[in-house]
Amino acid sequence: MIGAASLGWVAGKELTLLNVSYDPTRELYQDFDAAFTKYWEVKTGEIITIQQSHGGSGKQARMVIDGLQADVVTLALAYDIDAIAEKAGLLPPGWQQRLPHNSCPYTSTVVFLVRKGNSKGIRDWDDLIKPGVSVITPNPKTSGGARWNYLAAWGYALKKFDRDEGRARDFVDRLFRNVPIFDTGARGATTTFVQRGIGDVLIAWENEALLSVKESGKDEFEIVTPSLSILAEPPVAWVDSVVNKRGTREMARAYLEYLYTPEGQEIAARHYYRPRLESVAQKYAGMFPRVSLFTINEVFGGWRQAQKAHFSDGGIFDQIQRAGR
Amino acid sequence: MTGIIKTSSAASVKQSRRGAEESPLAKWALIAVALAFSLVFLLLPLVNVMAQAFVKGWACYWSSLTQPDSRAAIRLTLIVAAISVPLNVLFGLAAAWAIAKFEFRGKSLLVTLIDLPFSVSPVVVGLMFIVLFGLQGFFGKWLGAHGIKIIFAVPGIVLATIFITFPFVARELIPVMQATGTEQEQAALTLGASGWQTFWHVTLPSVKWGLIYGIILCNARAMGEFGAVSVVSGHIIGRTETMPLRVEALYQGATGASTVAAFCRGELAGAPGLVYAGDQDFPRMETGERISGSRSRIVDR
Amino acid sequence: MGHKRFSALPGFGLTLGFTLFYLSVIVLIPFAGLIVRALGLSWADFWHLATTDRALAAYRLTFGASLVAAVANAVFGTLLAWVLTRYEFPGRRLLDAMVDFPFALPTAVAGLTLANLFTANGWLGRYLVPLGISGAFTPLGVVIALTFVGLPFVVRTLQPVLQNLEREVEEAAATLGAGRLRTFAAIIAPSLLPAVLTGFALAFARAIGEYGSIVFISGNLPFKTEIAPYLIVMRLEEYDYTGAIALAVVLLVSSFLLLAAINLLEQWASRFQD
Amino acid sequence: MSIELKNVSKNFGGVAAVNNVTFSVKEGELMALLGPSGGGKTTVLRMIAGLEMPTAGDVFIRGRRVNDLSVQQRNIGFVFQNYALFKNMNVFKNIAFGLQIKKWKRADVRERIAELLNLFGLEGLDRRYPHQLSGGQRQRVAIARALASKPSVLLLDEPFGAVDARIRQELREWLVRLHHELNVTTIFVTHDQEEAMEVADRIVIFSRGVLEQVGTPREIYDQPANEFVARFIGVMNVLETEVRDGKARIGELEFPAHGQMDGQKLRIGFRPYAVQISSDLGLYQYQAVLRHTFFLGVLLRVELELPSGLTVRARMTKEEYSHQGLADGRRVSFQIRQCRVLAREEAALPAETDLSFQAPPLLGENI
Repeated sequence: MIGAASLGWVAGKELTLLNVSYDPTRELYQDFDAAFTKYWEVKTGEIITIQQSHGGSGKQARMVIDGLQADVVTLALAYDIDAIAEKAGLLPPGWQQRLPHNSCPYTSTVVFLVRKGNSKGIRDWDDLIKPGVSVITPNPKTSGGARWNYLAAWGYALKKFDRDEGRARDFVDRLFRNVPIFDTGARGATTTFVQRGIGDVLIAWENEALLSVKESGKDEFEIVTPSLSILAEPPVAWVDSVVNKRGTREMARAYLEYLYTPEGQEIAARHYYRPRLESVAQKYAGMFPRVSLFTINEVFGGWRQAQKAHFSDGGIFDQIQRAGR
Repeated sequence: MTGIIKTSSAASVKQSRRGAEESPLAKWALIAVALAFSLVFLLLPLVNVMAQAFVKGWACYWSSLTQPDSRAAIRLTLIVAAISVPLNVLFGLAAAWAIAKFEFRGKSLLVTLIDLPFSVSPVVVGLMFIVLFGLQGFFGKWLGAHGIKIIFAVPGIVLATIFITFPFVARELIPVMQATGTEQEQAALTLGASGWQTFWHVTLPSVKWGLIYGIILCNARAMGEFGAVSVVSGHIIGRTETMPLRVEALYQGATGASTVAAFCRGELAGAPGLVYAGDQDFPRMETGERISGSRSRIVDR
Repeated sequence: MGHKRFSALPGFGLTLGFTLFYLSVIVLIPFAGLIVRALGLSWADFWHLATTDRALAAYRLTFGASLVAAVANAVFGTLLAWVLTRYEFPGRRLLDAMVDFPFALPTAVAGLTLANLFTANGWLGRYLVPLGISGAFTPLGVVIALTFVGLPFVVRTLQPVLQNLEREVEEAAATLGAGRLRTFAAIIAPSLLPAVLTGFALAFARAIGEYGSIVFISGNLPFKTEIAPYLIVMRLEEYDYTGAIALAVVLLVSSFLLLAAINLLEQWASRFQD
Repeated sequence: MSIELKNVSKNFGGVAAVNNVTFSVKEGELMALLGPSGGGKTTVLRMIAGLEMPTAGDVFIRGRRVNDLSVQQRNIGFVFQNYALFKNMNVFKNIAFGLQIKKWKRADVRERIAELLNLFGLEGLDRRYPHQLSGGQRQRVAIARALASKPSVLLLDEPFGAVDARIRQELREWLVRLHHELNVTTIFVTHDQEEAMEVADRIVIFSRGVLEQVGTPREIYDQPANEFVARFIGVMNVLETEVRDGKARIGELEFPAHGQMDGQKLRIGFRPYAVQISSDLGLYQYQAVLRHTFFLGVLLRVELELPSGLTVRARMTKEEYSHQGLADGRRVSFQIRQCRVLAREEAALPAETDLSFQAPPLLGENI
């Protein structure tokens, strides 16, 4: 074991930055890292290597808690970064106030992907609870993306039934009865729908849906935008205890701030994430349809509450699952 | 003296076995059932993997192979296998020697413990190492303070791989060593050989094919392990991604073409095993023949 | 050669010592870590975490599907081993080589491939699904995946035994008037039994722990197609370490008991061997 | 003395396999360890080799106590029952193994092996593997391998056990010739008394871990130390008699009792050749009917039934049989010229053998 330990490298020796992110951002950060490396070299003369790690958002957060030396985390939900703050104390509880827009440099939303022709006539959330409609969405317990999907449906139902929790719950219950398969992650669900041809509709992140349509051509899939959806806000943060130890705080902060610059926003938009910066948003307006969006804070009072009420062990989602068996 | 002594064994080897053989109907029915089963559980999956891999042709295969990150993953996988397989071989030889050649109390408990990693879920394996070495684990704080990385680094991947492939060599060797008995070793001792000499010149050659087969299985599993390694790897692209993780990453990476690329790599990760599988047919048959051959000779006497 | 007396053979202390050391470092210490963590829980908490109705449903599926798959492997694996060792037919060597394929294929790829085959538009699914046989995203899918990963264990355990089986004994049975079936039941089956049990045990044990291939083919619906290892992953995703550890300990202890029981069974079954 | 065992015992897990055995083997002697299976003879051989350690007692080779020497240091040649040839090595390598271990020069090894191949009639087989050899060839390779580095003693465990009867006879003669030629102290284990009698200079007889007798074949045959030896070697009529009026009696038969007390039970044994038969009913003391005749070649054996129902076995030559005009069913007279009191195991013998005149049927009927 002593011999093996010598193979592990000692932190802080090389100019590297580890960005621990979630699955669908792989291509986004490949481009962004290249841009930032160039920017940093011009600015400081330092040549840096940015390492990426991708996986399910919750799993990635857990690895950081367990000691993965992430300089920055760019995850799907604020809840996951909160967990890092709470369970391991690696960054302060107020991390979300350190960067603009609640530390969410880009946003997305939840839309529907249907097969060409839309034979089941899916227009809005109400169509998803009809009997005989097969809905594909990953497991909210294991996928951050799926939690956005679930909360979007819940938020729609709350509005529709005038904040009647019982009826909203019945709505979501019926929706999940139409789900034949729980993939563990968003990409798995996309594959199930796109490659295997299972299901009539895929509830997906907008960026995933746009990517699928682009990859397989417009003649196979259509995007359906619901009347109301959630503003998905993937947050970013540097991990204080790691950057302090490795002496990379400056670089990590600059890396995240670069996301808010026009260059960073361009890259995000090119990868189908909705930019925050008005000028860039204007430029790419044609790509993102207008949807009325609600935020998680407005409807659920923030991630912590949403997580506790819906996704904790024995929470509403578990109760729905148990009732539906 | 020469020539007087001839055994009649040759004459008795080939005999008609009509009375002790199935009817042709039963025989072909059995073959048909076996083939049907193999079609569903072996041939079709194999062909499917191949078909997926080559659906976009060699270009895709080649490009997914030559990406720098893929090359790094291949290198890491080879390193991990190069560490874990020899260690498990060493263990397998020692365990098989102790278990096959000696009687002692608690032997069956030991055998059960050796089998145990077979049945432990890779997820649990990963969890165990996290409980030990994770930042919140038993040694996490100490390791962190000393700058030693085990999980989310190569040592953790090696440990998980060793655990997963732990029983393969021992499991192959124990029955073979038991079958060969100890007379040859004793003969070597009477001829003046030391313990090591006996082991190298007599024991090792006589279990050669069992050992090779065990190494092949161990290696295939070491290079193919996904679950446990996934938990402890950290998935840092180009640094702690092994081939199977890379397969998954490519599968998750983007829809469409990349999935195909993922299958390319899946096929690639499987390929060494298959090559071995084809090769091992010969040695294993030979071992079988040798063992059965020596038995029938004993019966002849 | 009934009893073994090898006092002259060297290396017992060295090899057993190394075996125990290595076993401790690689297997026992990690186990101990997990168990110690579990001991940190009160018994009531542990019991509660380990026996939620969801967990019970997952155990049922995990152990049930593993059992079915191991039985299927014991039957068809024995048949396959028999056909491979006893008969000569075109493609025999190819088939023999293919038996190791499930070993060699990374489990995740195996799961994807099997799901590909059995979904409604897959090569097999397009014929089976109209018949009402869904091999993907159902408990049957779990059984299929587990059968696939466990197959080589039975075949490879049985082949050498079948090769070493003395044909004279079967011939003796034939000369005594036994028909082929009778010979098989009375003579061949008992001498194969220990090896079949070994193969069964290995396939079963492997099936209980299997994860990679199942998550892609099972559908992972709670109470329906959710296996215990997946539930552990889910507990981890909820940052619920204690819940995950409780489940892991249940799996560990049951597979240990199972292996120990099967080892005893093997000893009993091989009581006629020398 | 080439080899000496002094008060050697060996226990396996509390069971005594060898119990307080003492004997010695002279330089150049060909010694057989004889006894029924499970008698402890193989254990004795393995203790001499160093494959087992004695629980108590000392083993000496050429006057040197070797208890603490490992098997490698004892310079012995050992031939295993199933030969234990190295399956992965050809004949040449098998024989060369011990020489290479002892760091012989390559040329010397070649020369020695050529010599051995010639001596053992194995020329041209040096590239063959064990599975390509016949049983007899394998045995000779095993012996050649054991002898290659000129050990001080050659030990063979059941050397003829694994070959068929015809070859066994050839091998016996060959072993005797080989022994004469090489004159190396040789000990072999066998359960076949005929083999031991024919081949060995001297025989050690074991039963249940106890040494029963040591002696030349002649001594053992003529003067068995006890009933076990007597019955194990050759055929013997054994009778349980009771002393009355100063004579040991059973049925019509009476034997000298050498001053034993009346009422004393004595077991009396005599060899078939000690029985003299005549067709003249008046010639000898006892009368009987000739029941069966067994032709064994030059010799034949007859079974005599006494009026009381006792059966006695006798042996005679063919010439004598025809000279006397004997045939099954004829009445004859006979006498017993020589008998022994079998002192040992009086009480231990099971009851049903009381009236048995039969020796164990497997034993050499033609002696």
